Amino acid sequence: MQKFMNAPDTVVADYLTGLAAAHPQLIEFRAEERIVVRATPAAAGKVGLVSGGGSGCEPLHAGYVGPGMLDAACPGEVFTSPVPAQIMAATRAADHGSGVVFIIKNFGGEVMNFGLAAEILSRQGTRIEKVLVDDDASFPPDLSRQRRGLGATVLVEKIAGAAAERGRCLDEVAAVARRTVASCRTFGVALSSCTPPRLGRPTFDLPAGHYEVGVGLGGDRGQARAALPTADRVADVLLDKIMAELGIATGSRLITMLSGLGSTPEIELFGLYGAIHDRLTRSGAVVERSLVGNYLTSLDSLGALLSVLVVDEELIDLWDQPVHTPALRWGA
Amino acid sequence: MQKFMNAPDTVVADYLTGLAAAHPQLIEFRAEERIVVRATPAAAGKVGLVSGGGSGCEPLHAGYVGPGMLDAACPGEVFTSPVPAQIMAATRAADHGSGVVFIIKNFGGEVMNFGLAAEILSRQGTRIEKVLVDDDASFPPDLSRQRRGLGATVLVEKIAGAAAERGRCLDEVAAVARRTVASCRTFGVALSSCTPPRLGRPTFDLPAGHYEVGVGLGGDRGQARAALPTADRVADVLLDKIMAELGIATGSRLITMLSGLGSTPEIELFGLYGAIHDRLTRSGAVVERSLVGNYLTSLDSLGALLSVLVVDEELIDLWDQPVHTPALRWGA
Amino acid sequence: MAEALSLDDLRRWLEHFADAVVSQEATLNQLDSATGDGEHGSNLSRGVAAMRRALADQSFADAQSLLSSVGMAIVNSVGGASGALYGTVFLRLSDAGAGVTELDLSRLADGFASAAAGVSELGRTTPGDKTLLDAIHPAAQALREASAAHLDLGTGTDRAALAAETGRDATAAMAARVGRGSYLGDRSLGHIDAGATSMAQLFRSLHVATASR
Amino acid sequence: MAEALSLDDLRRWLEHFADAVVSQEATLNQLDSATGDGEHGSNLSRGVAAMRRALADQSFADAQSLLSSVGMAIVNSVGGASGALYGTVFLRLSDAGAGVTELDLSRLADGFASAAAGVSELGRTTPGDKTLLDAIHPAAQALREASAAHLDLGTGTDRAALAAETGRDATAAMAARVGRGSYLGDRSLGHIDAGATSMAQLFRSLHVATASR
Ligand SMILES: Nc1ncnc2c1ncn2[C@@H]1O[C@H](COP(=O)(O)OP(=O)(O)O)[C@@H](O)[C@H]1O
Ligand SMILES: Nc1ncnc2c1ncn2[C@@H]1O[C@H](COP(=O)(O)OP(=O)(O)O)[C@@H](O)[C@H]1O
Ligand SMILES: [Mg+2]
Ligand SMILES: [Mg+2]
Ligand SMILES: [Mg+2]
Ligand SMILES: [Mg+2]
Repeated sequence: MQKFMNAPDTVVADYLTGLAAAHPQLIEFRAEERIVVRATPAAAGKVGLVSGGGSGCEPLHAGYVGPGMLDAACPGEVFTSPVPAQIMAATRAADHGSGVVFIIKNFGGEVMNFGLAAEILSRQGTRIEKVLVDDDASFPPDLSRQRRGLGATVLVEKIAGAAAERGRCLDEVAAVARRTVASCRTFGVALSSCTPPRLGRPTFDLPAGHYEVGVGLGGDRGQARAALPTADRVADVLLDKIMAELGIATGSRLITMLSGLGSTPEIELFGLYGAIHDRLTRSGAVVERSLVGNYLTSLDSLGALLSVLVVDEELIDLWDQPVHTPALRWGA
Repeated sequence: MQKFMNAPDTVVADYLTGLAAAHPQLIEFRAEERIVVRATPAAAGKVGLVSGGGSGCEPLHAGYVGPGMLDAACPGEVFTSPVPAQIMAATRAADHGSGVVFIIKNFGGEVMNFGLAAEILSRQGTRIEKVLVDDDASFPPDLSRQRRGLGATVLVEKIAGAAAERGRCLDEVAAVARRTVASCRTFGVALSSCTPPRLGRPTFDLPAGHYEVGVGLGGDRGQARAALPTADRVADVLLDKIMAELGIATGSRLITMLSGLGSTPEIELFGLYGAIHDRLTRSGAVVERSLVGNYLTSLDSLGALLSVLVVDEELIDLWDQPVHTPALRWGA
Repeated sequence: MAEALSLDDLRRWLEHFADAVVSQEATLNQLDSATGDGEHGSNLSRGVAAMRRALADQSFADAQSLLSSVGMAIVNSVGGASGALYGTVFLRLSDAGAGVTELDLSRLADGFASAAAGVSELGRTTPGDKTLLDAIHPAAQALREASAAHLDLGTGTDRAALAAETGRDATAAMAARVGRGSYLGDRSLGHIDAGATSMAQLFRSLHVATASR
Repeated sequence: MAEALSLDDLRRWLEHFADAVVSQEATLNQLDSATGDGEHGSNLSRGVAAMRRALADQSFADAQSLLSSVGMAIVNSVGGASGALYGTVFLRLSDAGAGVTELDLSRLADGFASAAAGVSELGRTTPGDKTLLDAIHPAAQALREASAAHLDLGTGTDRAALAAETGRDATAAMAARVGRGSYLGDRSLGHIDAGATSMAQLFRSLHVATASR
């Protein structure tokens, strides 16, 4: 196994330790509780934002803790959602008296564990709003239960984070988060599997010259395997379902995010983005903002997730608000 | 070849097109001249900064064009330094009447081509200062001619960029750039080779469980091959020569940069950084600032380059000045 | 030979299961990698380690406190889908042990029926979806039938284990409809479900502990 | 058969070299990948394409203008170490063609001696460093000797090509001291240098063009 690693058991803690060491002014890693919190908690009254999920998807989730985004993150083991105790500890750190929004990706483990935590916390009097992220366009709308939470997670955390920072109340923050999810679709492809540290070998084999179409996180295979075409054609595959579902047409205003899956070189990712941008622009849409880089990943998978968010003035304004986290920073 | 790619011939242009599409407010790609310039040129009188080199090292060099860093970049073909005509075009775009600093990595091709361009331009009356970057600590000081230009390139571009933005004159900008090079050392390791698009296969084979020690950019092998140890031990290998040469001791003030080589997942990179940070801190040094991510790469190599810069108040102050480029952004 | 499991018997059951999970960690990861993300064995290994720490407490007053303590230990150590689901299994099963220090076939049947229902509710799943429910559901039914037929404990738990194992094997012919396997559609066919495999082991361990009393 | 190369002969030489480079692109990349970064063939392919575009101009007044035009085309299309060095070779060689439309053995010897010196200066290298200098340097010497011995042009260029090929093969036993190969230290031993290989081809093409006049 070609990895920078001490042992499979320490991978997650080592990552979080290093992340906190590199960003001491932003975040703190509480090893016993296995949570990451802001180095300087937000002021009293701000609605709290908590997210978490399996590790291996870095910079999700700890990389988005900081002013303008999350108050706390609870990273689970590799590809394993966090446990209720962790989620509850993160919620306590994030609760500034005005309630907490959970940003939950639609994976069974996450839904169940955040659900258990929310039930216990609600009984204890904490106000919780659960926002389910299910932007995966690889399943048709009638299979919405299968729709995974993918790139929208990052966009929702940014936008809801800005709304919370502005002093919006719990319901308002949850509402803008849900509106963001509803306006976003993501589609992914993978040119390789990944090697989970404990498994010690790739989750699946992919013959050279092929790729998986419609993947999520966690080293998932896609729903289909096909011969790998040119980047221009991959751009079409990424866009087809997204554009159809979002009804993208002349005048649509968009934020795009193209994330590598962990081992995708920047030269390839931007090359692919050029074709995506070109097709969107030719369709008459206006790309207002874009992010291209490693924003949510699957360990060392080679691949890309394209997210497209249809925006209006309010969402763009929230997007442009300052953010200062390990993985996303502007205006600060 | 598992790559997002249209054809080997279009890889570089596709990348630059996509980079410019994602950052229209920051940069412009001039395809005929094969250069990248700021979307909004700096004001008259600012010293210009130009860098360039083989492509495949993204975000070097085009990713660092923008306020606070470069005025123009001239990316060559993959792993091939730019040609004099490109360098001259970039210089014309970067020259605001106060001369231009060339930031040249110590690779034969770069030294020769920038040298030829500087000779022609100087004869035409352009004031050029050449700053040679040779921070590679894998060769001993008496083999300084072999010392490649590595991570210091990014740090120099940031710091000299801030000095230029502040209105310092040509000699001052060159001087602070040279001082930065002299205070910086880099050491790299690779856990895999990379696959240049035209070669179509990895540059070299590395048996599983081994790594190359003392690598540079361009898919270079290192000077030695060894069994891959734990991340903690790799941190020692990265630090040993750097710390000895820079004389790092109690009270040393440092900026650190740990860059992945293109396909290094963040979870591994930060895990490694934690061990590096820990050893530096235990030695009594103070890590004032740090960058961990993909800042200069070798296509899809798996590996890491560690750069350590010894800083004083002036360098930290220049470091903290606003920067707004595709790959580095703060205070803006 | 008592026709009920004492608290010590329950401990021996869980110890046997823990040993089995640890020794099968790689196999379970392997199975999970065929349709999921390759860490079910590692997840459960963490769970049984936490369970052992919980069982170090020697002061349980009844089967409920022992089993609910195990359930909480699993819920807060495993994570993922299986953590919540296995935790639910033990928490539901614990209800059948309220105020008693022995579980007979009838209580086991009640407890596992409730556990299977809990899995179905929390996981929003039914038998045939290619999950651990495909092992626990038939096992619970076998216990119910064995109890109704007044079979002895050893035979009853063996039938439950056999039913779980049959259910486990049947998952190979199913297309996953929930969980990570469901992303694969028909490509999940031909692979035995990881969670059903560990769940079948839970029943096999129950029988071993019963038979070796 | 004239004992000098006309402008058309020079064109045929360069055409032959261009064809060879294009057909050997993968081989040269392969060689470069053993000790360098695997793109020497692709670099030179770009160079010869630019050279062909330059040669489309039919109006060169003398050998100097033809060869310097080729040199500039290479300098501004190849990049890397080899672009600057090959460009220098042609620019230096062009000096020997000032005001004449034919190059005899004596002028070729002068031109390549100056070209080899140019490589040595620009590359800060000497023979034995495992570079293209190890091909051009002995070839220039062979031309000098052939010219002094008044050998005919065909024999002279053949000796030059043989000398370049011997020099090329000798690079296998050298440890690289400049260029990318130098990062490898002794690990560069056993591999023939890519630049020396293409340079030997330049002389072999010169001989072919000479012999086929
Ligand atoms: N919704 C569900 N209902 C019932 N069982 C499920 C469900 N989702 C997953 N499982 C079971 O959990 C097993 C996987 O567990 P594990 O790998 O530990 O968690 P994860 O699926 O979160 O990676 C599957 O093999 C399946 O038996
Ligand atoms: N300093 C130098 N002096 C002479 N020749 C050199 C020098 N550096 C490199 N070369 C030659 O250039 C060849 C490599 O050319 P190429 O691969 O096109 O450029 P790069 O080395 O920049 O990747 C080497 O095989 C060697 O013959
Ligand atoms: Mg999982
Ligand atoms: Mg090169
Ligand atoms: Mg799993
Ligand atoms: Mg080369």
